[in-house]
Amino acid sequence: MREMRETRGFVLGPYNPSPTTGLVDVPPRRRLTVWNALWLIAEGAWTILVGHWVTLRNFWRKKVTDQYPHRQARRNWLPGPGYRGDFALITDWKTWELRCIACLQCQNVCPSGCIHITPEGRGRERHPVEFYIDAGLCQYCWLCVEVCPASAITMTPDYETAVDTPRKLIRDIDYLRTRGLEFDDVQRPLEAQQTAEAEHEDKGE
Amino acid sequence: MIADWAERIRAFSEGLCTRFGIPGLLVDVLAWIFGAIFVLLLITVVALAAIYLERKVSGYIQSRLGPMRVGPIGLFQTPMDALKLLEKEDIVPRDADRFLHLLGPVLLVSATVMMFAVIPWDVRANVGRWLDWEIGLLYLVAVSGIGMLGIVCGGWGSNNKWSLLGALRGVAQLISYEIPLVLAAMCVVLQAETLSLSQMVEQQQAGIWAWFLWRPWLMLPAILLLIAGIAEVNRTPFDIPEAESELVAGFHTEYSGMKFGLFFLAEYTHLFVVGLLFAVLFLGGWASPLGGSNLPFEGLVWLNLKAWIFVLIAMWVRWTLPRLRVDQLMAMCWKLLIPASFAALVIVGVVLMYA
Amino acid sequence: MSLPPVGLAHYLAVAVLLFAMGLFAVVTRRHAIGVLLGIELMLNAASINLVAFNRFGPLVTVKPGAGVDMADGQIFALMVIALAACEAAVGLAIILRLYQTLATVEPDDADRMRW
Amino acid sequence: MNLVQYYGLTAEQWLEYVGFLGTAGVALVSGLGVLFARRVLHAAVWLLFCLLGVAGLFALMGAHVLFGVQILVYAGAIAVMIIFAVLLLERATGRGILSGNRHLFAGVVSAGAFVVVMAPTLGVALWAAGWPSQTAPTTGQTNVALIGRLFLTRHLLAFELMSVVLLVAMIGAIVLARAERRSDAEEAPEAQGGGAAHVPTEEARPS
Repeated sequence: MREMRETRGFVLGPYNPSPTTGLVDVPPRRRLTVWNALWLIAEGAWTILVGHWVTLRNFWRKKVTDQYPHRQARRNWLPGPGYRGDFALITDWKTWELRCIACLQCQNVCPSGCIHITPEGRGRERHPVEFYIDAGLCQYCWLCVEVCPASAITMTPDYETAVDTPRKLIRDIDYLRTRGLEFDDVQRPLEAQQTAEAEHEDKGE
Repeated sequence: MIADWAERIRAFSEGLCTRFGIPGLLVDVLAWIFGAIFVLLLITVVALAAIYLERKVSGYIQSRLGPMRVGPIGLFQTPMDALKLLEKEDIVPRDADRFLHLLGPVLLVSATVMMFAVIPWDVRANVGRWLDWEIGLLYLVAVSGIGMLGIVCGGWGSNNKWSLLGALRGVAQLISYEIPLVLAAMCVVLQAETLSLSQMVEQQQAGIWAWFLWRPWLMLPAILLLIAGIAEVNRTPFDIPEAESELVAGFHTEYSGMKFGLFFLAEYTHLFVVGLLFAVLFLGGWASPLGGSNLPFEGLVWLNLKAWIFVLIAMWVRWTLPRLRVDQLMAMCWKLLIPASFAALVIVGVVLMYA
Repeated sequence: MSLPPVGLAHYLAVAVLLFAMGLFAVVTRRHAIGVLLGIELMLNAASINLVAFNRFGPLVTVKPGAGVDMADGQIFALMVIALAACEAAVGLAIILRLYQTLATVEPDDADRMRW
Repeated sequence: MNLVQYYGLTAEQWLEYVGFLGTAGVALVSGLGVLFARRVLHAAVWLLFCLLGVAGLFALMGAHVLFGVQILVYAGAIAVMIIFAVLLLERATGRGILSGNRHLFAGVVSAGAFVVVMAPTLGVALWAAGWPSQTAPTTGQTNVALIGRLFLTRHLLAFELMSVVLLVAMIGAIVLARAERRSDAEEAPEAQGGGAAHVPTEEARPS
């Protein structure tokens, strides 16, 4: 039988206090004789030595650090599915134009207001002439991608988005189009892409 | 005969004196000044090297590479960080006690620097040859006690509860661990029958087997000094005063800029001094483990080598063991180390009396 | 004009000034810890005196030229330091106790035993 | 080479003079700091520097052991203890402790009277030719060995008494400063077994 006890001072052994009560589950105390105490000290010293042996082994082991921009252990490394990197506007593969229909839903839904679109034309002719995304404002919440009826906007897995001036954080339409052409939308999560395609077809494009 | 480079420095300052017509007695003053410059350069280099080494060792132990970017293998990372600290703004909290806030790092660093005064670097070579004191060890212990006041002043002066808690814990820890440290050192004093550090070294000069470490009755004090020394510089198994997970950064939470840098400097310099002390007490100080030899600067090299080995061991311990809890820390000191050090003192006394 | 070399009188002068400062602090301080600080100053002045007389005083010239091992003044000063440690510990304990019982730390307010 | 044969002092005496002025200056200036610091905490810190200055004076007088002990015990322990007490009281009272003066007139009179009585000493130090200051001829014994030997031979009784006094003072200080605890906190931990509701807190104690 173990009992819950308040502990004081030096508790020998791996007894962790309960996070709720702060009490420790301690086995009933045996009398601490001199030999017992010496044995405990020896045991503790041995465990400490074992720990040092482990760290010493790791010290000589091959290092796992990838010195990324200078030396890349794995070329063309891509993050896992669902990674939200740089933005892109997707070009339709049939008409060779942007899929975007300038419905301004992404601009409206964006919580940080980082999208700015200037539309032009009416009906089927409606398209954006200017499309700005401020990457410095964006919080990568994915809402614009969710809301887009044309599946025109996405985030590519490109993680090398560092720039040297804040102005370059504002992506304009040419940049976004180029990104879309470079990455297409193959990197989107597959199911999301398929459902988007299906919906697009259903609307009778 | 060991080439006495201290004599060369002295000869150099004598030359300066005759050149500029300075009276002969001031040769000693000049030698002190040279010694002080030597120590100041040394602590800068030592602190930078120790911080670099710490980063590398921690990285290697965790299968990382550590700093690699600035300089050949990251060698310039620490100087660059020091430069960054120098140019950073010095922020003092609004309701802080400015006097004490400034006094904290100053006291800590000056205590650490003062400890170098009695270290025997080579045969008859201390700072300016004057401070080969009969009370060397007493001086060392006494001066290290002043650093504790720096912690209190810094912790209280920043008007922050984390700082205050860190300072209180730190002082409690330092006062407690000073007892086993001093008692373990007293065992060596019993063996050497002197308080002067250079005389202790002279008794261990004959080679590696003359070191005090190999006397069986002095092994327990050596272990105690190792543990208490690591605790004395607030390093990780004992870094309760700056426990990041509980107190933000302990007593230097509210420090920035060069004052923070001074805390860092003091920490690593203090570590090195404790290494030097350990080397002098147990590892033969500047004496070569091969016995007598006569290369120039040899003593300096040997002493540094031994001290750096201690520093490396301290880093190894730091990156292996987790932090103790406050009560565990104090219990370990008062229930384990202090009785053990008293026992060691008695054992050494009895052995030396009947041996 | 010739300046006297540093001797007994110089150290005694420092001790006099320190003692006067301590006396002033003891008499005027409102706060008990301030009084304690004054006492420490006075004790230090006394031990400076002891050591100075040991160093420069007539004791060392009992056997001129022979060399005497006389460190009685230093021993007295060491005892002064030890007693100062006791005094500070007990004094601070009393002050803390005073605060716990009377909620004051001013020695003038602790006048319960007066009547 | 005889650059400093001024004022009838040799170079060594000049060196001693400079050292003396430096350490005495530290001691006296920080003594004034103790007097005029507004907060008791600052006064305690000034006291620390004053103690260090006095330690320097000891070292100048060749009392090396005393120098070490002064720094170790006075600066390292007593000053820390006083600062700790001030911190505790400031936490307890919740405000900074100012060192207000009360009997200013009495203080000025008593200290002034003391200085006036002792004025000849000051005069001797500053203007007169000085008392003959013999330095102790030594037998080559170090200060450490000398003091150790004296402690264990001539002053043995005082030494032992001192240790007893220290012990008594330590116990007395602990007994005095200890707050009254509630009775259940005094009990052995076995008596509180199974009491998950009982979580001892620091706030339960007074102040």
